[in-house]
Amino acid sequence: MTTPTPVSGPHTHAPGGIATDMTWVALALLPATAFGIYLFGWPALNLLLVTVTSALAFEAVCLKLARRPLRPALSDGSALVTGLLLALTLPPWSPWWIGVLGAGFALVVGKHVFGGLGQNLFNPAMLARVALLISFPLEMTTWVIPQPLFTPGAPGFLEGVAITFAGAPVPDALTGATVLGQAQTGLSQDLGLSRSLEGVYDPLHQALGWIPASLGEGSALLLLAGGMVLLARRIIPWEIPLALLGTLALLATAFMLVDPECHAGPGLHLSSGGVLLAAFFIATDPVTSPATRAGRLLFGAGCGLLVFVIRTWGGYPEGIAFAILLMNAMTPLIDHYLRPRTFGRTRRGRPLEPTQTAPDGAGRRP
Amino acid sequence: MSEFLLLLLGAALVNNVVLVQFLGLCPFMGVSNKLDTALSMGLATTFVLTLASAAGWVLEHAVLAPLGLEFLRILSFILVIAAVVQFTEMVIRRLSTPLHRVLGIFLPLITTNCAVLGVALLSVQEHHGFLHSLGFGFGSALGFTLVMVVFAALRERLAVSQVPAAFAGAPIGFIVAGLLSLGFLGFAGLDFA
Amino acid sequence: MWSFPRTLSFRGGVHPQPRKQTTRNLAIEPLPLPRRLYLPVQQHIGAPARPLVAAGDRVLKGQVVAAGDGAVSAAVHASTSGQVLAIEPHPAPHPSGLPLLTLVIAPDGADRWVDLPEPDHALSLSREEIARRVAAAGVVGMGGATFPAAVKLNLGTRHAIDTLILNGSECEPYLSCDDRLMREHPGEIIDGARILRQALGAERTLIVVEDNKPEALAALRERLYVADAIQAVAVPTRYPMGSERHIIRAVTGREIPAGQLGADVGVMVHNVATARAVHRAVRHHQPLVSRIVTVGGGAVARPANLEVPLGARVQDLLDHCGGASMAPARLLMGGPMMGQVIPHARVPVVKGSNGVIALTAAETRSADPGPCIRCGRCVAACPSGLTPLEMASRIRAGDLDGAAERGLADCVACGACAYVCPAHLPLVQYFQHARGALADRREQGQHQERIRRLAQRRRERQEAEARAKAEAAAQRKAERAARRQRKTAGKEHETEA
Amino acid sequence: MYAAIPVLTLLGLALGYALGMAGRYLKVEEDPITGEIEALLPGTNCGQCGLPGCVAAAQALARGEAPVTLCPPGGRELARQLAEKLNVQADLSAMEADAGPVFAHIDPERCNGCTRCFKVCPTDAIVGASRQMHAVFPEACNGCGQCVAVCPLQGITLKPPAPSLQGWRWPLPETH
Repeated sequence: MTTPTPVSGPHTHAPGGIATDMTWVALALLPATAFGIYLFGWPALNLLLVTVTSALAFEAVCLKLARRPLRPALSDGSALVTGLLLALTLPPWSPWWIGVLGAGFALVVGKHVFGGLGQNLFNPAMLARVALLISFPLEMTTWVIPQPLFTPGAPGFLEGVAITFAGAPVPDALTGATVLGQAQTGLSQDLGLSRSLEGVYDPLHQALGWIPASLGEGSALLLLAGGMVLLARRIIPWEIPLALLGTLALLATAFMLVDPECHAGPGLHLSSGGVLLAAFFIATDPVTSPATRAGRLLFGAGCGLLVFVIRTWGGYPEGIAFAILLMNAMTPLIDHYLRPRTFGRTRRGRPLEPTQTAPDGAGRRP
Repeated sequence: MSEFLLLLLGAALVNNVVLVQFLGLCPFMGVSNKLDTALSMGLATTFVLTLASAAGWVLEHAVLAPLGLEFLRILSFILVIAAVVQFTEMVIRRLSTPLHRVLGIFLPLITTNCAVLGVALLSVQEHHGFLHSLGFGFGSALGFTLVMVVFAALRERLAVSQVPAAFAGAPIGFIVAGLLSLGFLGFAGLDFA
Repeated sequence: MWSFPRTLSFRGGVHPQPRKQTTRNLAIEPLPLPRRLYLPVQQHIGAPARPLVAAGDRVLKGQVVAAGDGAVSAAVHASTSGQVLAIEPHPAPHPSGLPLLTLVIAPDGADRWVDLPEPDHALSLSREEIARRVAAAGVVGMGGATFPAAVKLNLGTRHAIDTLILNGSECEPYLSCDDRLMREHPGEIIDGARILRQALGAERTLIVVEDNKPEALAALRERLYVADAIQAVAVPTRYPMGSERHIIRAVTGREIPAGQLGADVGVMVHNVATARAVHRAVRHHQPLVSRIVTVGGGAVARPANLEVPLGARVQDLLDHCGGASMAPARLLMGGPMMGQVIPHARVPVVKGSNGVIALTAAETRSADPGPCIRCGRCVAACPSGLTPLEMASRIRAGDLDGAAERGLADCVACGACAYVCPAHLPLVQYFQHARGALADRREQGQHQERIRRLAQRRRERQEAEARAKAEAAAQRKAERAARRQRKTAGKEHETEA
Repeated sequence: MYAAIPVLTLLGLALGYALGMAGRYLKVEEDPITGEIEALLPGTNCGQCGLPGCVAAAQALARGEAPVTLCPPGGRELARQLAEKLNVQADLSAMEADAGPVFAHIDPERCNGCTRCFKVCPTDAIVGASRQMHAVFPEACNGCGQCVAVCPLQGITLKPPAPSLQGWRWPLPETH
């Protein structure tokens, strides 16, 4: 009958919790993942499995080291989602050790060094992707032309295992550059965009995903659908995707109008290179994004701007990972300065003046 | 004008003094525990660095070069920087004593801050014009201040989170600095040609 | 100039399931007199009342058994006629279960009122007369704040009040006592409103009800005459609409500056039950001896709305409602959002308890607290525009000043943040702990200030005494020297003679 | 080559002169901090910090020789204020988990009214006349313990205040 220690505060609670949110994120990613596996065949599936299992393994090892109970932390699905997101941003036919190393870096250095879920300052998946990109540039930029499962050209199961695990070389005929890579090389040789992209960039293909890309960044439509589901379930805030995609589209259109030859239009920018995957699933990672509405809008706009700057003038064709890392670094600063207005106080924190408190004209006697 | 802006951006972001050239690491790790001290340290360093690079240019082109005393460059630059720092310390103590008490130990640290000397020497090596070296100095200092403030905010967040005991304090600080420079690599090769 | 859009609402807030279905259609039924009544001397904010009777005295219903002590206090009256058995500490209705001086009364079953003056239906009574009668009746805020109503009325004299709000929002889930009161006794509430308006001199009087209680609104509007100039206003259902600052903001658009009261912006808020108590106190000279309590929650066999004599124990209420069908996960006094868990059922119902809720584990949806993932839902839910996650992380790290700087003093502890937190963090308990620790720190600071002053004064007194002693000694030495001098002068005189 | 020495000396002299002028122009006298610290200390000179009185303690603190946690009667609150004033990190863990304020309590059976404690109490917290029962005002006592030592009949003990509803505080919820 009696409650031993006094418990204060609300004694009822809204439905849901961290675990349900994480499972919804994983579900929303499923269509894009399935399509990615369909597009790139068995090696993609092997890579996905290797990455996700090693992510869970590293999480378990770190929890054991920290002498923390395994069950609640492992089952909240955060390690699963990190592994999944990392796998989706990797080139589909990359060897198994890329997945393992990436998952290791993400979970150990990206998350548990800070003290586990909620303490990390950078998005683990993006951290791992950047680390891999810089340490293994070759493996991280060998893109593959889509070989849908069970079609004649596609590698069978055994060949798939060989590609992922035995490091069998990827036949040159199958390799191709992503649209962004194509655009950048074209620009560096001063070829106009239209010449260097004709035959490569076809908006419909781009939307459907029939292009060389990372495992999960293929089809823009499926990613968009997953994002809409999460927005409808209120699991991710609407401010970040809107601000990110909005800023990117705005900048792309502005620069395209100024000089169509050097700058690709918004269509290409939005639908290529995992921007949609990042906008809905990675930038909205609650741990590393601001907690207030204004902060999130600024965060999204910052990501969009940095993506555009790095893609247009930077050294790397794809800037989304760097953009998110840099804006993650800015998040504590944004949260420090952008705070909601406290009730009864001005924005600067001083109590309201009497004149400011009777705005409805109800006429208060002095 | 835009050329000057690009120089500023280049000095502040592309080859950021702290995260890319790894200069000025001791104040970067030492003073970045609280956001406001980091900001005031950054501003003090900006004040000193801009003055120092200007003075350096004058010293180089008015005294050292004509007399062929280039080998004295480092010695004389340090002398000038020390004087500028001493002058800054007096100004700060006059303007706000609490800030002086907070920054106390770290003000003389600016003299030994390798970013200050480094930037002054760099701008001389690259034969910048006077305005150019002023801009380069100011840009690098802006980069230094930006990274200091961002890093201070990160460490303030870490101070209230439960970092494992083995990593709490300096270790996690170094890890975060490393990850931050990983992010800054995104600006590598950024040229607005 | 701030322009607030008139949205009849405020920032943030949450929508917990009302779960009022089981009790909102049950008429109020009286609780039969229990075997013992336990009346604590502290049922209000302010100094505890001073007992006037001794063990063994016989008392009548409505007789003052403890008088208000000091400026902010409230009298306590016997809830029924009977004999005072003892005045001793008994467990208070508080999570800590600590004792409180309590008058134990054994009812004699006669329930005989003390002789009261004739009911007085005079229309215009002076402000002082109304305040005197309200104070004599020991009326306090019945919404749960339990601030003595008479003191609030006097507060109304020092500020120009132009709007009186009767708070019938009852935004806490499970509770339906105000709802039933508005449906069954609208006349008494409206008369109470007239009396309060008379005392405060307010131009506008609004009875505010959430739009999920249409019958209550209808009952009130049906009894309101046009001449009354009292409006029954429907506001959107949202928790915490019942909080004074937020109901004023929603209904009048005015925002009380931090650290000030409703009266400072010309608005006074009283609960509808308080208005009824004022009506009984002023018109019928009846003190506050009973109140309506909702007994609900999944663990209660037959939930009900009871008219309970003050001092009855929670155990009596539960027994009357068919006992607990299973051991409750949490036994609450008040609603589930701001109510307090009580250690056991042997605690009395007091003036401020609007509900006894026995929740099953499923209803509490409680879970072990996980790590904060900074999702910001608490920031969106906070009606006071604070950042609960930042405050909680600072409190967890022991940085109380950091939490205070982030707005701890502006937190009304409504629980909206902890309600939506996906990590089930006990945010409100963090804030309550921090506020207690800061209060301790202030008290310790004042204590040290007092110690310094006392030590200083003692040193000065000792120095003064030392100086006085020295002067006295010096003076005595001087006199002795003078006397010796006169003697020697005298001797010389004799030798010369 | 031979110009090096004169150039450097000239540079040093010029800079030294400029700093000298700036020093005079930007003169500001440093207010001694010992006064401010002494104002914080209780002033009861109980000696529990191992220094002869509060003024000595203040000087030691100003010179940075003594830790901010040197004053038990001051408790954590004083340590926190001193840390803030001296801008130094105070690890409060050194002080035993502050059991909260303690007050002297005179055991009625043992007191024979010898007035020794009455004379030695630095804050006049003890009330009583010779051969009369003595009592302690909790509000005026900061637990410095001088009376405990001097009582011939060991009648005085230091006790924390009795738990009361007003004094009760919510515990910090334990983290995962």
